[in-house]
Amino acid sequence: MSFETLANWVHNWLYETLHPTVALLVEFAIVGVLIIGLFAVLGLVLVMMERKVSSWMQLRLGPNRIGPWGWFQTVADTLKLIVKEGMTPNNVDKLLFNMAPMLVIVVSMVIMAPIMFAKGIQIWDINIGVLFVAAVSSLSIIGVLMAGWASNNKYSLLGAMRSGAQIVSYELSAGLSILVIVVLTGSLKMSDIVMAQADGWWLFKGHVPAIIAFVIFIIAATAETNRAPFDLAEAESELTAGFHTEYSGMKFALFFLAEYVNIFVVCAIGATLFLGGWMPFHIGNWEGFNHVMDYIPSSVWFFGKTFLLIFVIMWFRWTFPRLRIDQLLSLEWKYLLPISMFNILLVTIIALAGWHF
Amino acid sequence: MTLKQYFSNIFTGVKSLATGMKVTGGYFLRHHKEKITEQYPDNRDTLVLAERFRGEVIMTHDDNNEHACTGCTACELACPNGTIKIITKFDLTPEGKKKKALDTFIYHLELCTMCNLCVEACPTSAITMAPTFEHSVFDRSQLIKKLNKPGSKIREGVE
Amino acid sequence: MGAGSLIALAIAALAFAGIALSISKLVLKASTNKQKGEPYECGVPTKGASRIQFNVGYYLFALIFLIFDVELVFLYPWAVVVKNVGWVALVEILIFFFILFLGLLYAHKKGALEWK
Amino acid sequence: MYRETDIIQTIPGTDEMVINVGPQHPSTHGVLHLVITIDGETVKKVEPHLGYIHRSIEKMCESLSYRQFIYTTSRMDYLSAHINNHACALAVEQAMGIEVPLRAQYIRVVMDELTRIASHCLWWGSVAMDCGAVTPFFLAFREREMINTIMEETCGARLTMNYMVPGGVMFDLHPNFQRDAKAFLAHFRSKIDEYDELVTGNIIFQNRLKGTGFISKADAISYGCTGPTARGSGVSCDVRKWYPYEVYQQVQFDEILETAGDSYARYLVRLAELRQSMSIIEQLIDNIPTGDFQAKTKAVLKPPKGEFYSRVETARGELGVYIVSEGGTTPYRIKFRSPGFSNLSALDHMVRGQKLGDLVAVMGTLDLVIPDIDR
Amino acid sequence: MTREELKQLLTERFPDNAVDDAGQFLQIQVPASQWGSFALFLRDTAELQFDFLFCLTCVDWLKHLTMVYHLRSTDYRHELVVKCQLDREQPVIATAAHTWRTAEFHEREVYELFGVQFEGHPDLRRLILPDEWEGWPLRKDYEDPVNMIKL
Repeated sequence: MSFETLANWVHNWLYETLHPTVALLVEFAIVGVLIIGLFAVLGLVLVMMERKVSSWMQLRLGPNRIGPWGWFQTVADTLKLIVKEGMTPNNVDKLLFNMAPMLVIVVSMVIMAPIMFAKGIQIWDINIGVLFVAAVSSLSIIGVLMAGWASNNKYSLLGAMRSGAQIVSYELSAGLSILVIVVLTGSLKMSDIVMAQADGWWLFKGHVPAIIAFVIFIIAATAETNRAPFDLAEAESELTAGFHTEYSGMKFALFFLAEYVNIFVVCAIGATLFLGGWMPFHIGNWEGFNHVMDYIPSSVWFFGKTFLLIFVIMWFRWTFPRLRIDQLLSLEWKYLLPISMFNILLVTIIALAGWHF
Repeated sequence: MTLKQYFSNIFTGVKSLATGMKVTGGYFLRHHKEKITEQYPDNRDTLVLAERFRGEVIMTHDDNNEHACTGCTACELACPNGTIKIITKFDLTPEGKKKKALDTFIYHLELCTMCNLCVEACPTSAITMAPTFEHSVFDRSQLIKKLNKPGSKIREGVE
Repeated sequence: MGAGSLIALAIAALAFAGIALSISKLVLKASTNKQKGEPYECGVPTKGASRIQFNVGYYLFALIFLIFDVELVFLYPWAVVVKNVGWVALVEILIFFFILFLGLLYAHKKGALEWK
Repeated sequence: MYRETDIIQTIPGTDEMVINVGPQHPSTHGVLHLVITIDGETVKKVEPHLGYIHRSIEKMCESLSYRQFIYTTSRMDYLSAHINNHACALAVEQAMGIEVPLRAQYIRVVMDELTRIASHCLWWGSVAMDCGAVTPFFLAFREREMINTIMEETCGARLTMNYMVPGGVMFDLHPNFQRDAKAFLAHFRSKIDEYDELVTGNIIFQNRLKGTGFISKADAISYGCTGPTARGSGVSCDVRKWYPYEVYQQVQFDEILETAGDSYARYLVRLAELRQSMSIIEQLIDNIPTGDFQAKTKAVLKPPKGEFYSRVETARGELGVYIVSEGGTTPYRIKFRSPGFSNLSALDHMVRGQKLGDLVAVMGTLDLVIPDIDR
Repeated sequence: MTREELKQLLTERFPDNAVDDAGQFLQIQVPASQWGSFALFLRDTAELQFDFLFCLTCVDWLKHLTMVYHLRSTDYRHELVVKCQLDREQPVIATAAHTWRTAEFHEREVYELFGVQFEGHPDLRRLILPDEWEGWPLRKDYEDPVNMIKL
């Protein structure tokens, strides 16, 4: 039984037994609870993954005390963060200070709406899915700016300002590399984009422009999520913790969680656009092989691809030094932006001539 | 910047980044073979400390509960921090003469810098450095140690 | 599920954050003292105001971004219909990008893309 | 020489902002306190405030005997503890006219160079960490740990060894020393190329360091810079070459000079010094002569009246020990001319007009050790 | 320039100042009032070029303070020690910070540990000690109220 039939069955059952409005509300509640669960699990898993990846690259063991191989370390950390006091320093702008983590978390949750987690599992197949993601993701910068300004701390202010300059810049090349796929597909809808890759992922059948777009997208995604080597907003060795210097306890945890969920979201988008979303991996006419691949559930494919991209982004973080602010912007404005503009032209020619497979 | 330079910049840049990623990626795959951390409290049984490791000053006692300290205070003088305090007493020798001997050897571990000067200064090799390092206690006064064991006396023939 | 799902998600997020914050409020016993509320500046009392006017270097990028981002939004509908429109779309985008690229070159020549 | 503009007063109402970096800051490598004035991201002025770890070692030494005071210097530049002790031992030997046995001289030089490798390894890791890469730090610690274990075996301590005594060294080499040291060198030879792959060649790292923290040759001399900091600006100042002590005269090694004067030049000098140190150890390790490891000295050292100055090349530069003796058992006055103190004074000059991120990178390449500066 | 030549040149130019050749370095005693111009002379004379001040310190002799400057020429590799006697009650000397910039920090250190006033120093403030500290710690008569070892 696939998720789709299950969802339809629940849907029909609710509408048969309850008043339509109530049924809708119940449906919302179910979705909300599911998403909160996903959210929390994602946070825990990703933090653990980051720790293990970093420790293995640094020839350490990583957390290994709590639970088997330390798998419950993040749970313990969450408990610790809940028990910690959420400090509000003197002279902060209380409203903005408390609103900032909320805003960041709302943004990272709302952005999950158009993502296709598996075949038929999607909260809202919005017809401008890609545009929606691009638009909403840029809202998180407002949360960062709010946090930096409200904190009444110089490090925070500097970090927030850096983050502002950085995120708005990298939005452009991220948007342009998404456009490459939109041109190839001819639709902004997530489901259409995934379906278009039924006979092969765009990364493979999109020729050179798709590969260039993929690389640029990964770079821009790293920058948009404020990850090293683009973590200037936090820049540990320069600004101690950047925009969330003054945050502690649960408010800090919300920022932390939002950061990891954002990573998941951008990687999910990358996997959907370039790696075929939940589509299994097929090789040409190898019927037997393709058949085996089809047996792997679609959600496994989706999460596998997403976590592969997440791993790449973590790999970046634990390998590269941080860029300086002017280098960061010149990378965007002098390299990524012109290249992605030419890439759009290239893909237009390829799409119009029908050279892609 | 010519166009050629522009593209060669990109190429060399990406190449250098890829070499770096190769190194960390290699470690990621081989981490179980090359791990460098030690699981400290778990490896107490297998932990080997160098025999010369200086962890604290001890006074060696033999099976008869005898030590070699004459109470000459050479170590007390050699210590730069006033770590050692020697209290002497007068023993009666079998011939009935009074002889200076050690009463209490007080050692302030909390002041000690493990410089080994006292051990070097000791003419009878009565004290030595022990390779212990787990010295943490809850009360600082517990670090003030009495090195000669109760009831111990000086070994025969040590002058 | 439609647009309502967004509201549902937003409420879920707020509920999540709210529940987490209130649990921590309930669990914790807060203490206050004078030093605790000081802004963190490496353990040294802050000199001068923290919210001050800021170097304009950042805002130039914000302005250029604004222009380019608006152009980018125009590109989305174009991208959807490229295949239907045919080669005219390419000509149109060439003209569009030519103007954009001129703008970028101009900004570069003016030194707006140099960090100051 | 002094320009009017060197002292900038922060004017309220302008874009300038005064930020305290340190004493509790991840990149000050200790408890250095910098008060920096920035305009946006540009550093206008850096003002070091010292003293957070000042123990007045010079005053302490005035009440310690000539044997005792040496151990305190391990606590100055704790990363080159051996070399600091060496400088003190040299000063006392010079004052007393003690002839050090050849074996002890060899041991001292080998230990010095091992210490230098350990210190430079740590520096390499921390400069990468200042630039934002964390992994190199752990790789550097792997090598450093091997050296520490070798040290522990022979000297009995890992960091503050107190191994050099007037007249030689405290113990003879451990029987396994040569085997372990050679094993380390073989290991390190294979790993140092990895350092280049991971950090030196990295384009981000190069861009971060090239052209930042520039100091000209004349300024480097005027600011009293020594060691790799000065050699990155083309100042030939290696004490081991110009004022050789112990057996440095007999070994073949190059003084590494770079002329660019920026952070990257200093980085390259230190990295090349790692290879030079390895070659020095390789030359000496098999030829350590037999004999005494310590000269016969009196129990109480009483140098004659006079002034004695000894200098060695630590991992950070020239360490001078200036002893004024009045003929007693304790020095009348001791001055440690520490390399870090002079190098730090050039920091302000180096980072003016550069970005905030550069400040951290420049501090990394200066290789500051705060107890060495504060003493 | 060899030590002999250096000694000859200095005795010829400054017959009043005592040149001492007994120790490790060639030494010259300079009255504190002459130090400013003497420093410039040492640095700027073409055949001397003492451009590197590698050690600057002060010694408290109970009757007076002595400033000790260790100088080196990075080109010629000759070295010289300059000493200036200062009055212990009113120790004042011209700064060398304009001649060798390294002196700026070293003089600040000497200022707070010995209480020597450096005239013309661009920024003579305390570097190490807290501002409210009393006394000059490295002087011989300074008694630290808190002594760790005696504690």
